[in-house]
Amino acid sequence: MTPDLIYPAAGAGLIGLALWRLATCGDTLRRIMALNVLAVGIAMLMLAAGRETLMLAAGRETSTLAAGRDTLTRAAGQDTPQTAGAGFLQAAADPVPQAFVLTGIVVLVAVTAALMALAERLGARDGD
Amino acid sequence: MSPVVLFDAALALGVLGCAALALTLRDRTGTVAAFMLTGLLVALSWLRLGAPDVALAEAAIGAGLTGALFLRGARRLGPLRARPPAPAQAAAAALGAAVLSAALLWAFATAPAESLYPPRVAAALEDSGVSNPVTAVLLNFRAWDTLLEIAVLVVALLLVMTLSPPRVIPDKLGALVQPFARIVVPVAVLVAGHLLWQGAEAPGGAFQAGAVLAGAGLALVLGGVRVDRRVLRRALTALALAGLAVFTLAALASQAVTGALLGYPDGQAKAWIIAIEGALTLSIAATLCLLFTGYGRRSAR
Amino acid sequence: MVTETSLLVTLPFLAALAAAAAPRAAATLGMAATLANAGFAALLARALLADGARETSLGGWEAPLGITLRADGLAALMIGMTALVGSAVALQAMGRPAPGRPAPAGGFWPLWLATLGAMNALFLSDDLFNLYVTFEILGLSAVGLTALTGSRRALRAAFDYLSAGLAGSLLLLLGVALAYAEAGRVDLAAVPALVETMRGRIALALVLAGLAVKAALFPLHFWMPAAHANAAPPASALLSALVVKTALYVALRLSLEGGAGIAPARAALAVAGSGAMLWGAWNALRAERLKLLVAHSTVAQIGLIALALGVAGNPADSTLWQAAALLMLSHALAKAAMFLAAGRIAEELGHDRISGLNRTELRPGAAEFAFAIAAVSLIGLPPTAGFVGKWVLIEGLIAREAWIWVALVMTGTVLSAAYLSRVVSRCLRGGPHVAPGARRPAWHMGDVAALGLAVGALALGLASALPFALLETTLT
Amino acid sequence: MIALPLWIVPAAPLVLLALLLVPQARPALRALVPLAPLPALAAALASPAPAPVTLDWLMLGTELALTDTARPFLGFTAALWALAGWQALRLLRDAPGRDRFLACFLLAMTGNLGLLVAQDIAAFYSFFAAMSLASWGLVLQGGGAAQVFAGRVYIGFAVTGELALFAGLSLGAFATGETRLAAMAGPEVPALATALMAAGLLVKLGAVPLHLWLPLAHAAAPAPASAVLSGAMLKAGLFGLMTVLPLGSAALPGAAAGLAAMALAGLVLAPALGLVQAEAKAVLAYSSIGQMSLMALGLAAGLAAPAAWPLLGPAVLLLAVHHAFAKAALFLGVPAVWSTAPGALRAALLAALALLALALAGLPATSGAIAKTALKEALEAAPAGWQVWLGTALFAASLGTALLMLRALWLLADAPQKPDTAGDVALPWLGATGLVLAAPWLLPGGAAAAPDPADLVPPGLAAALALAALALVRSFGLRLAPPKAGELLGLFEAAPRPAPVLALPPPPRRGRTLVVRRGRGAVARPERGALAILGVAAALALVMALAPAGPAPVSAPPAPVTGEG
Repeated sequence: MTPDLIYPAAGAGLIGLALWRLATCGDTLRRIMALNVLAVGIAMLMLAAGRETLMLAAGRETSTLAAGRDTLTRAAGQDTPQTAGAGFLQAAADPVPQAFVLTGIVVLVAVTAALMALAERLGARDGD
Repeated sequence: MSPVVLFDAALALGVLGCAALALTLRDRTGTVAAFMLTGLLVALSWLRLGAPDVALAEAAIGAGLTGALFLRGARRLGPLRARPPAPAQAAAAALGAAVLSAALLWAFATAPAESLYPPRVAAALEDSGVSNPVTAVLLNFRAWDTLLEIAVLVVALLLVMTLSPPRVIPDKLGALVQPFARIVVPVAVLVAGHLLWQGAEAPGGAFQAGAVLAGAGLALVLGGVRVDRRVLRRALTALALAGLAVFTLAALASQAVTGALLGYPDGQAKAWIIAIEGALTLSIAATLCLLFTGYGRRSAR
Repeated sequence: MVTETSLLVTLPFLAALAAAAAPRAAATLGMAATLANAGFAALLARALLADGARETSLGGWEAPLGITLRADGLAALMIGMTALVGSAVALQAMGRPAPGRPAPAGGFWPLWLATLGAMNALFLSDDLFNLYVTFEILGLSAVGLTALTGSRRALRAAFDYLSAGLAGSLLLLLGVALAYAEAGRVDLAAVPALVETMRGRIALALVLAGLAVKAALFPLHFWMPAAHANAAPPASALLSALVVKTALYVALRLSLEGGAGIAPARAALAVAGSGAMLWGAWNALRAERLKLLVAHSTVAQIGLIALALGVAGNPADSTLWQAAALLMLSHALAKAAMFLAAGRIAEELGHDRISGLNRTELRPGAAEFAFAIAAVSLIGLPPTAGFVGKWVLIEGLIAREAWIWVALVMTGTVLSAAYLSRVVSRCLRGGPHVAPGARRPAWHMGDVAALGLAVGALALGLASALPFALLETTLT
Repeated sequence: MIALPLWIVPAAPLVLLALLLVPQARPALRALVPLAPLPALAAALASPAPAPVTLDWLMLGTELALTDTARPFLGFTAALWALAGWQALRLLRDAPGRDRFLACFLLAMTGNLGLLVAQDIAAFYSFFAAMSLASWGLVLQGGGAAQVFAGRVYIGFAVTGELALFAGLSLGAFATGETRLAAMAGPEVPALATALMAAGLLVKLGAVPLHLWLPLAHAAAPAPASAVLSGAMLKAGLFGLMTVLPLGSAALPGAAAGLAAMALAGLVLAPALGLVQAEAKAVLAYSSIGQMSLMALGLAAGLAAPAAWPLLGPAVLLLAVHHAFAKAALFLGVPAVWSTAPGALRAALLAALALLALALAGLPATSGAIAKTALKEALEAAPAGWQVWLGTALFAASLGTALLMLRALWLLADAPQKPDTAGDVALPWLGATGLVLAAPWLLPGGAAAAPDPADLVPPGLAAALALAALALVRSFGLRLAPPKAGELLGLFEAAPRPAPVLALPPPPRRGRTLVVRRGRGAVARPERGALAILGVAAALALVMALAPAGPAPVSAPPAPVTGEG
């Protein structure tokens, strides 16, 4: 298994898992969680595809890449100590899918909050 | 690079395993814990995929805040009462899911992956006003997406206001929480400010900073600071609505100045972006806080 | 210089914020913003008719890196449709006391304005990921409209709607991700490249599956009748007339962009559409409640539009897709009128059971009249817009000697006449089914809105040259 | 025969009114109310006509005279007031506010009789105003919600009409320098003055669209008041128009066309709106609008062709007399029907009323046929362009009247008995009926009129239509919603917002969607929906991946879409 395949496989696995759960369980909280897992899987596929792009372009290293790596190294020292060690980190990926995923995360938390609010209203009525 | 591959494989297996646990455990608290763990592992794997901005956001929002929401829901919804699916249905679902995920794996693994974006981003980064490419995409090249994304947050808030689910009243966690909050809140405010400022050239930005601030706010809430004061809630609501208003007005103002919607004037892009990001940070923090604490008149447990 | 395009996508959001911040003035603000939006829509259509389609790069960044707002005839037609239906529904909502307890956030208005803004942004969008985000706004605000009444059924329906809608959006996002992996870009201009490869076609299939959920296309309509039947009348009108159209609009866009390569998906759309037409009609024939009948009729009509979209063929060869666009327009007007009228009927009767529509003391009034006109348009009798759309469609199919599809369209028409006559005929007959104390309410803004929309559907048939002229300026 | 001083015509009711103000005298004097118009009747029938009277001390110098035109008007007006007064006494025997009604009745009578003999504009206007304003009290009698609404509308129209009439008369007097009424038809009167006068009078005539007060007032007022409103006072408007319009002296094609348009609109609108009314008196009121429109059409023809006026004038007059008696008799018959229980007596009453109705509809050998024939012959002289329209209009008028009469009789047959109505209210009605039925022998040229088979067509057609409508209604169970009183005005009426309707529990929910199966209860199974989504997505992906992209196979059997849960 090459590294290029590991993360797409994880993403596809998450998607399959989430879809299976959605289609077999009627519990509200579980369904909301399955939808979250589905979104995570999609994000992983997208980021993996974005990384592959840069791996292919690694030969002709662009300024983006350099800037990304520089800043990334700095950030690593300050905010993510648990992954310290610059050699361990990959080159910065294509920024556009990163932006997509970032947007997707924020959108998803909003929809999740709405779903939870609805589910709780329904649940509260059940208890009455 | 064999240890790294091993690490990757272990990470991927961990993500899948935790997700499977989250979706199959019958104990509510256990599933939420597994879900939060999944989020953290996913954030780690995204660091490995070279996306630290996203990893930060996933850890703060995807794992932290969503997990908190799930915890709130798990308490209120009570134990799981799902009936097991019919065998035929389970089989059909498994088959469909397997087919689809196999097809996806094949499609993504064999895709040419020749993105048109990196060279264009690289070429335009000079003019964007910031040197972090992700921030440049979010707030300059595709700022329209971001504006609409803030609109999603606002609409979700409107929905929650309309539904008014029960408000959160925290348990008395005792003497421990308040000192914890006393330390966490100032630190979180500092970190948020730092993330916001460095977002221009390094990983970080409005979303991450807003999420950290929201976390601080939640720490305050759980530490017993009452947010049900009407004035405080009104102020938070106004703050939450203000972000989109500022962004939209800035978009219109930029069109009035340069002729292009969201086209910042030459040389002033950084100032515009920092101003917008500042407003967004506060607004996102307020929105996330309100989405968690709710609007209801009744309170639950 | 601020253009009407940018005002169309920003003003509703600003108005929504203002309405949420000042709930007391929400109705006034909302009405003003809705009317202003209608004005901008008219200006846009006039500008397009004069100068042809136009594209605006946001922030000055060209696609694929940036996002382009594309204002062409099809988009302008949809924006005009939204403005028209929205104004009428807003008029009705003005005169209506807020349902249930007073909403802390201004109730109907901020949600409607957010819906309006999201729809305008969606119609103008030229980017798949941007479409995903607009769909999310739209989904959330539409769910909010569904849940406004706060009844248990409405909340249940809202939850099902939101979770189905989220599943659909995520499928769409999955398709976008695959499209990115395949073509390296996500603007709509990537579609012609996508149809060339198998992976690209899978990506489009995922996008279309997501759209089918959003459009409540059979067999993925399971969430829809309950949501549309349990919302308050203005909300039902908006959901049924406008919100489901957005997904059909995007499908039409993809079909226009995809050309010949997307033919299998079109065939699938046509098959699903004919299934929806029959299934929806069957359920409408058996429905017990008026709003449920109208909601099932939406399933059937969505099917008809999907069928028209599916059989339209390669847009490079034929202009049959214009029939689908016109059918969308006529359905929007007629269905909004129908839901508003159904709401008024339920208001005056105290219930909306179809078996109890025949009543002695309450004679048919403006609401029943509006319902009848809307029914005429939905069935597709001359001189309505529905007739023109169906006529163009059937004419094209006959020219192509596609007799099966002609027969299907005809069957659908007969079935729609059958289920709508269940309602209309009962309104004329007598019978003792009135709630105690029920009496005909006084002349009401709701009657004006419903009648206006119904008459609009009628008049549009006579003035169908205008939409066709607009459609001519569509970029394909 | 003693020469009757003409001033007694308006003075008799006025004196009686003054005497009635003394409470002690009332019981004795009430019985005199029906006799108050008798001097006027005597004056109308007197031969030779009473001499003119000049009262220089009164107002601008009042002159009273009985012209040839006014004489028939005075005759039928006086007779009607007498009969109506008789019935009013009987009908309102115990009604509260009876004396107020009688006072208004006498004042209106004074005005109506006086304006027919007035020769100067001041007197004419004063009498006209007295009649109009006093009638307000007639409409308001009873004080119910319908009466109040009708009264409000009536007084609005009446005051507006008065103002227009006053403005027109003043303008005319200023332009000509004369105060004689006859001078108002002269050539030097400005067009604006004529238009204003005509407008004021047309309100009284009930011409569409100035008719809105008429159905309301007629339906709301007591039956005898309706009888004089319809029989006598509408004719006052006609009389005024015949006096102030330059008929027979100048051709005014524009004005004629306008008046004809109003008349035609009335002819069409009256049956259309009248047929849907739910009250017999309202139906009769609409029939009045139709008949008055017919007379207005005669006036319009006279304006267009001055040469035809010598023939047209008597014809219009004849029509007016005929309509006055027939319609008044019908109105007077309404309480007579109310006083009876459904049965043989009521059937007999209805049969008699049917005779009146037929006369009104112009059946041969009745006064209606005579009037109509006269009008038809007179219209022969109208301009050629008018012929086409006039024939049709006459036919429409007859048909509409016949239909309205059928509708009114139908409603009367169903009317519930009103036990507090005395049986002797039928006596004045019998008198009026007798007059109508005897008319063919009383009217000039009546005996000579040969029955024309064509006159049978409209009533026959109407009967056929009514039968067809009846069959339709019976077989389909259709019902007619009575429209709001006052047509357009009804829309402006401020109705209190109804309380929220009591909602019945919604019908049991029986799911028909994928989510809910029948018989499984209402528990939603959302996972089925998700399974459907999954299946459709997988199938669509399969179709798209495997099907070769090519030209659209429109009629080819497409790949199946499966995946339903």
